[in-house]
Amino acid sequence: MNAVPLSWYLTLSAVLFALGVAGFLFRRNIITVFMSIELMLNAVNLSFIAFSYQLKQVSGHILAFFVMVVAAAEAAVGLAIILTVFKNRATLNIDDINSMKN
Amino acid sequence: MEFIVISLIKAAVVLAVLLTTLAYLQWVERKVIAHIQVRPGPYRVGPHGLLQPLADVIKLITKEDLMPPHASKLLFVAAPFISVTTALISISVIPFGPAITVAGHRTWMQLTDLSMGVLFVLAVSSMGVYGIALAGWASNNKYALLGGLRSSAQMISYELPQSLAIASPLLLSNTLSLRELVESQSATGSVLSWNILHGPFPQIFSFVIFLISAFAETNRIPFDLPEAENELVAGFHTEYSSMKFASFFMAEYANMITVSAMAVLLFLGGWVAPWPAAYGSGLVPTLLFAAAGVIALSHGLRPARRRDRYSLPVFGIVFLAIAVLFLLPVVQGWLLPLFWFLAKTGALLFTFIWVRGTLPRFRYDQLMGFAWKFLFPIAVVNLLVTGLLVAWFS
Amino acid sequence: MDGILFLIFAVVAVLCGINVVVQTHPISSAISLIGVMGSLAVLYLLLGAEFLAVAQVIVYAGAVMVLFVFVIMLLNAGAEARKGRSFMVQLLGVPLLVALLGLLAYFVQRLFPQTVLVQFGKFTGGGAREVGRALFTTYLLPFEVTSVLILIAILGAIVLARKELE
Amino acid sequence: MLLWLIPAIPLLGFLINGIFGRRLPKNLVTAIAVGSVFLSLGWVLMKVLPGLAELRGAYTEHYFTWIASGNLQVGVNFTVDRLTAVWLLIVTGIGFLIHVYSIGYMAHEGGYYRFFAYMNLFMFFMLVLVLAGNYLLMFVGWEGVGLCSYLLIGFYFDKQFATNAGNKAFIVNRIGDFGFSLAVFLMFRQFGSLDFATVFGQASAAPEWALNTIGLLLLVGACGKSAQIPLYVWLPDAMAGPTPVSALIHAATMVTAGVYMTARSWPIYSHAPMAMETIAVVGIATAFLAATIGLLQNDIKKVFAYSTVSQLGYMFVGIGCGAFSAGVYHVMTHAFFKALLFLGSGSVIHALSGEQDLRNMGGLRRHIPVTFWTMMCAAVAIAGVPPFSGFFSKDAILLAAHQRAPWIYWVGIVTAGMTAFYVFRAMFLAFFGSYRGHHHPHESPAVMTVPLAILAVLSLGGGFIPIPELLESVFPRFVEVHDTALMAVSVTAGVVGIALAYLMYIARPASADALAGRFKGLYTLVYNKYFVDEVYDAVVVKPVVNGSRVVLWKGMDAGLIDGSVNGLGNRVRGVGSILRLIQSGNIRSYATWVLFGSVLVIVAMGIAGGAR
Repeated sequence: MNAVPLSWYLTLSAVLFALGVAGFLFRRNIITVFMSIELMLNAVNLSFIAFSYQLKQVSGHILAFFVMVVAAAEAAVGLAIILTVFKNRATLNIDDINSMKN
Repeated sequence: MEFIVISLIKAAVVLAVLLTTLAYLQWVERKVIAHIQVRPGPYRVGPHGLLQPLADVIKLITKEDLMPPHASKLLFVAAPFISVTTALISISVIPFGPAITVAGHRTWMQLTDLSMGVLFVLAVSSMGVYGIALAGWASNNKYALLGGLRSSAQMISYELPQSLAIASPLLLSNTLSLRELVESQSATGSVLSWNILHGPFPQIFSFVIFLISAFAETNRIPFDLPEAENELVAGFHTEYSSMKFASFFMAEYANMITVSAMAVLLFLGGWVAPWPAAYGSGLVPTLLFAAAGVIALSHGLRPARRRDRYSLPVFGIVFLAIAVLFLLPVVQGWLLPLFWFLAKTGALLFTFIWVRGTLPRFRYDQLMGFAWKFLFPIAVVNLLVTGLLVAWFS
Repeated sequence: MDGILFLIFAVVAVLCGINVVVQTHPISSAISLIGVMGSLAVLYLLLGAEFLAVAQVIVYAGAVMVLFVFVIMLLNAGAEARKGRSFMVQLLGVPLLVALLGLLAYFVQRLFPQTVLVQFGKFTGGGAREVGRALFTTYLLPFEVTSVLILIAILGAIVLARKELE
Repeated sequence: MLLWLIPAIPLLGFLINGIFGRRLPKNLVTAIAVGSVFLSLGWVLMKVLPGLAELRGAYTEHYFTWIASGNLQVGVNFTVDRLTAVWLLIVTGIGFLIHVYSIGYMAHEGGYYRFFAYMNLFMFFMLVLVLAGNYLLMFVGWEGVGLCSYLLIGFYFDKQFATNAGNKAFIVNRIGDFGFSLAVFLMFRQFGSLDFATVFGQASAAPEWALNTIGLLLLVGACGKSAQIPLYVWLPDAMAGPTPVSALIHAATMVTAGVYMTARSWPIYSHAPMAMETIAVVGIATAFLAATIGLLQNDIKKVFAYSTVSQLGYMFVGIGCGAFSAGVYHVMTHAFFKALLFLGSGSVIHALSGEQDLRNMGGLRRHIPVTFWTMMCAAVAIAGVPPFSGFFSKDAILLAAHQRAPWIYWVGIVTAGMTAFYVFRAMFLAFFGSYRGHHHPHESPAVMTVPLAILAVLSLGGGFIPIPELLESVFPRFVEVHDTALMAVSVTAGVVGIALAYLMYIARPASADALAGRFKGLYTLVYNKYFVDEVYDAVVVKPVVNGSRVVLWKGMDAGLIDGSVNGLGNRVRGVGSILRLIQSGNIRSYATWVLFGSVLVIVAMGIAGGAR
């Protein structure tokens, strides 16, 4: 049990990604949906780092790093949008938010 | 195998010392505050109230453990746990002194050294906010919720200037390992090679910024808005009692210790003496403890209270014994660095208490404005200047 | 040792991941997500990505998720209501999800034979020094562009947040 | 030589003034705007001018590759040869003087910073146009100056006529630009490159039809920008902009861009005789026609506007007759005296608080002497009185024309006489006789009169700048025969024009009206500019608008398309009501579709061999 195949990491990544997709599809709370996106991003990051290990290169880390940075920016803007939506419509249910206009 | 045993021993020693320190830090705080306010402070339990922490522990353990109705039970229980765990974890990477040899085994006075030590401490301390935020959330109490909200906003905000202030000395030392950080500051063995005074750009500004942010990160006065009693009853721990309440307290003191130790490692040269031993820095602890012993003895001769007739001479003799201990060449090698490290950390901890006894509390908008509009820009400029100068001179 | 660590944290990650999806209360989902991120950080360490592991904790768990928890607390978001329905999701959601997972797993198994093993310490190019060097030489332009992106995100967040004050 | 600095400094000025100008104090705006142009001028004087003597070929600086697509390689290259150098000096020099002048002229106008920002932007684009090392980059400058011209004509955008004039200029220029871009396409097809060096190197080997087509298409572009028949109609209307704009853009620099472009393309034209012929004919026709219209205009700026069109015609005659250097020579002298005439008329307008009608002026000689004397210098220069600048350049062109085709020469002579007549008519109406207006004229401040004085000196002495000799190494040799008799004829034409103007407007002021009464039909025709605008309106604009309305909108759109679509739509609606479920507005449904798509993509990749 000293080492595991790389494909296990990738499979884990796929599982987490699928869980993220499932969250996106089946959850109705907009914040949870947003968190599902973060989960998908994390899953992809794991793949990047696994690939980086396989290729013995640092570029996968850089990509994952950029994903993190973009996710942080996205969280800032996205949560601000959620706040505004909540202020305007008093709901967090994603099924109620189905038109661009008020 | 030997590694595991040594590590376990070290962990046990550190944990025991740390927990005792936590308890007694509160005693020190009460004493210092009392003396600032010209009161004697805890006095009745044991000589000079020295057994007061013990009594407090017994009281807290035996108190009724309340669970507010409609609270989120799991999170309510988990929150103090998270707080105290994240507070204690960072201690594991902090080096207290150089490598020593005990009974033929050479080891560092540090639980473990990470190549990312500084970032590790940052990461762990950034997790600490969950304890408070979740405590506020899970209590199902509006004061607690407000306290939790305030503290998460405050801690996120002050994390920025703190991180930036940490980054500047790292540029000088060019390492992220805490051990190498200290080694890089021991070049001349004097105060001039500490990062706070080291060229090309002395990190005085970032030291001050770090210290101010540290007050906010540990929710200490003047930044203790999350538990401002005249606005929020007791803030995030309004609903907590018994050992859960004590956990938050322990977390606060443990955080203080961590932050002070970090400041010492980053800016004040860790366990390095302020001037080389060749000029007699090794005699400082002896003289200090000897003076303390003599003072205690002389007070014991003319006691103000009856029981001091016995306690003060005992203290005096203990102090003198410690003074002699520092003269023994066998232990000097590890005792002196340890002394300097603890002395510096202790001085910073005293500053924490001192400030608490002196300054009033900020208003909340001022607090946030101060972080974003004043501290953050200054930290950025400081980092830029440091970076430029380091690049210029290297 | 590596294998055991991997299994422990993979299981933790998957369990927390499932919890993210099945919990109805957003704050429980958030806590579970932090769990996923924490275990992923450990897996990063196993893969030799020291810097990314710490960055994962600082950025994701320490900043992004705090923001999430903060917003959940601020909006006092309760458990979600079971109303609103999407025909599409009910009809196609599960089959598609299974198909996606199956395809991904199939291709991973097919493309990455079991011979490539992950051993801790085999790859040490993921320290702060190496990442920093790559970031500030080869990837300097993307890095600078990202900083602009963040600046814009800050501005956007401020503008959005300010609007609600009025 | 860091050529990029020359356009970059005004661009910086534009950015600062354009972004922050509203908040900056007026003095700072002025300092940035004028200072940037001054730095540009200084850079030209320091770096380009000293090396001019040694500069035989072209000096190129390559900055970066702008477009690399297939075999199309377009770099951002700046090139300097002697032709460019002359233009750089004109653009930055005159530009600087006019910027200085504008400080005084625009002092009391709203949108001060906006004006200077646009002016700086114009300087940037004009310098890019001149410095460009390939046709595409030149086109960038070309379009840019068009944009700035549009912005500045419509500077008083709260006035209907100004915005209309701006639109007119923009739309008419589009026609020209269309020709230019077709020429560029054809050039790329023919030569596989857009670099001047490559194109000109292969020009002699190309088939003549291609060169003729390219030349004619370029001429269309030049006609638009340089206001030649049939696209000249925008320039007189462009006088709606502030006067410094008329002087800088619509007299001295931008409108001569067409001349620059054709002169720059001489290797193409020298192998395209048909295109050359066309240029000459278009030029002389424009010169003559515009001069006749100029005879009867009452708006002082309109007179000079038509004069500009006419003089531009002269330049094209020079180019068309193969005397490229003479054309360029005339560009320079024209820049001096026409900028001066415009700035002077601006000073007059300024003095009369906005009055532009010549009939409401008169006797201003005593009120605004500096303006009068400086404008007089320009007038004698444009009239071709020796030894002032206009004489030399005009004469060079006319001599070349005589060599090519004598009829062009004679038409040119008549035009020269008319030129002298209308310029002095304007001068006499404005400055002599008795004052007929109501305002109290006052002399302009020194910041306006000093540029006037400098330009006056240049107008008088500019003929002694040896442009033809300087450009000898650039253009093919054109042997000019110095014919004293021909020279005398042209001088006589000028003097006769002046004398006639004196006779009709000073000696016997009533005679002009009498003459107009006698030739009433002709008078009305010319006074209304040959009804060209009306004809264009009837022949081009109305049909296009009506055609769009009747055929495209009512017929095609409403009838055919809408009809068929509505019919189809009714069918589709049934289907759509099912498909509409996709567009539910429900994010989770959309997400399901995305998931569906990604599964398909993965399957497709697997089938396509992604799985090895």
